[in-house]
Amino acid sequence: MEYKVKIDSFEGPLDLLLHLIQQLEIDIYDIPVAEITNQYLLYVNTMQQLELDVASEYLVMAATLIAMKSRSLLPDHSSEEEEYLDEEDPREELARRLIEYKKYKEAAGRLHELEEERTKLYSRPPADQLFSSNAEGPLEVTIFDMLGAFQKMTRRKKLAVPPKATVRREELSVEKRMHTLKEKLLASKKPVRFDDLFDSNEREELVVSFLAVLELMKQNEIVVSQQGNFAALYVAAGGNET
Amino acid sequence: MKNESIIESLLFAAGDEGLTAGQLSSVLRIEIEEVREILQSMAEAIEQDEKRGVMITTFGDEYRLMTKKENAAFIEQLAEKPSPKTLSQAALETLAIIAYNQPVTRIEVEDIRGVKTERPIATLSARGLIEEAGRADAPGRPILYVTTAEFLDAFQLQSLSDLPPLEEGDVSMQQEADLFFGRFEEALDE
Amino acid sequence: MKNESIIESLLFAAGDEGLTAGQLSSVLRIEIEEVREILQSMAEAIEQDEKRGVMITTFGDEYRLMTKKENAAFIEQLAEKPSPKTLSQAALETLAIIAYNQPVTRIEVEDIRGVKTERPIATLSARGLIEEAGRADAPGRPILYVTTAEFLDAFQLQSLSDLPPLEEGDVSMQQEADLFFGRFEEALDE
Repeated sequence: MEYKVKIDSFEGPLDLLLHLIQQLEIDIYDIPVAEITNQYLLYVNTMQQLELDVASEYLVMAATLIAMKSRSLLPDHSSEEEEYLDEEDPREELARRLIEYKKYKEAAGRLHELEEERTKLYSRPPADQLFSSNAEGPLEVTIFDMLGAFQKMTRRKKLAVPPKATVRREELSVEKRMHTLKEKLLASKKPVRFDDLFDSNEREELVVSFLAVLELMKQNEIVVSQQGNFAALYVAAGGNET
Repeated sequence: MKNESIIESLLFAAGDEGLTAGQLSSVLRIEIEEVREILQSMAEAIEQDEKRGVMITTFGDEYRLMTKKENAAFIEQLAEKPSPKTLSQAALETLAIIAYNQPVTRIEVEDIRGVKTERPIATLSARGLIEEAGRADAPGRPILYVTTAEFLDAFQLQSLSDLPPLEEGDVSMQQEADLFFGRFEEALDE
Repeated sequence: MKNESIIESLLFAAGDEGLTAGQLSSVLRIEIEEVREILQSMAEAIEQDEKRGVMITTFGDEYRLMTKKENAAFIEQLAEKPSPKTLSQAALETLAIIAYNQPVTRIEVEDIRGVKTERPIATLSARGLIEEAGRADAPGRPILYVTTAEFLDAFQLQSLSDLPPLEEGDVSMQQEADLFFGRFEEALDE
């Protein structure tokens, strides 16, 4: 049973024939039918001895080869029977199929090289912020789009995430930030855009600033206003003026 | 020279999660102090180069590439552009993960994608392609998502069993689990 | 200057979704031709700068930032999962026949290969590399297959016209023969 995968080195009868032709150093346009047939049958017999399922295509080709071989063994009477002249030599038909197949077999090899090279290029996932949220109207997507996207994702490398930080230095205190925010707001006299309070986009900074704003709101030290849903938030000093 | 190029490659591929100087040092096989110096000088050079659109940020010991703040408005604009007829790569990925693994939580989707997935999930919900289906029996009782009848309709499937089988090597969670156990066993063998 | 910075930001944010020149042009509000020129000169400058670890690639109509090939081994060291499996010989042959003859039916593919090709076609569909494109005007109305945009991406092609030319075997015959004979003998030995 184990053989099955491994002996399956040939992609079919044409592939096997190409192999034999190369191995025997035969001219593809002048195939010695008897010899190639014997070799071919030897291989097919070996597969059968190994109790492999020999695909029906191999057997069909075997039958074709045997027919060609027996015909080639018939006495040569072509000089008398002119009508055979127009008929194609079955070897030509076979050679044509082999050459056609060989073209794509080689193209497959070049594609494989491109594929391998491509695996050396890495990208990153699209940023969540880029994702359009205003989507309406009829969809024109196919299952192939989805599979393609999925495939793209599988090619992306996920790099090992560093172990999450253990102890972090207490450099930023909410209290200190509350103090600076209040000063900033008092100094500006008019309301400040919420976003402008955050002058760093580092996560730790943002968290501390945000907590400071919440704490100031809770203590009524500042007032936050918004004109409408999704409009910008404005923050002003004040609230408990007392 | 070479090290700077490798560091940029690594930070880029690491995405939003970033890498520590320690990780970079182990890959580059140079001292961690040297890594920090290189990162420092790279960060300065990139910051000053007005042709560059990214910058290196530090959060704790994690280094990350991010887009420069002054270009934020352009990124927003791009996000605003309506593309009503198709779904973005992010949405399609998310949808595929949900379709093949449902019911599934957002965290599980994010584990597979490697990025936050709130927005794609919101849009897929708004589009009626996915819906909530109860909560997982896990800490925090996270919401479970499944695909809808509209999903089948949009992709012209009669039922979920019509989804084309995924190839091996594709990321379904089962396969990832198998992979994990495979590696685990390998490790034990050594 | 400014445009280059914005373009880098946008490409960075888009990640492997990539952006078309058209998308960039509408955000930057400059002509698409100008966008292409800027991209071209950026790509060249980045390619040549050995401090840089990324490059601008074009597959299909999408511009994308990707890590430079020569740094692949370093990224591999930190990668959590192994590279996805590459395609089998059967799938590659099938794909080649479809790529060079599209649109094409399964029977036509089988005629060239000389074997049944259902499974490779299913694999290629599952990978999103080929898709159905209507039916042939022939008895039984067989399905026609074409390659997808994902195919271009997976094989680093800008368009189908970039497919390597089909040619009749100038590959070293002896080498090939040895390879196959080796494979055959190995198989017999086991």
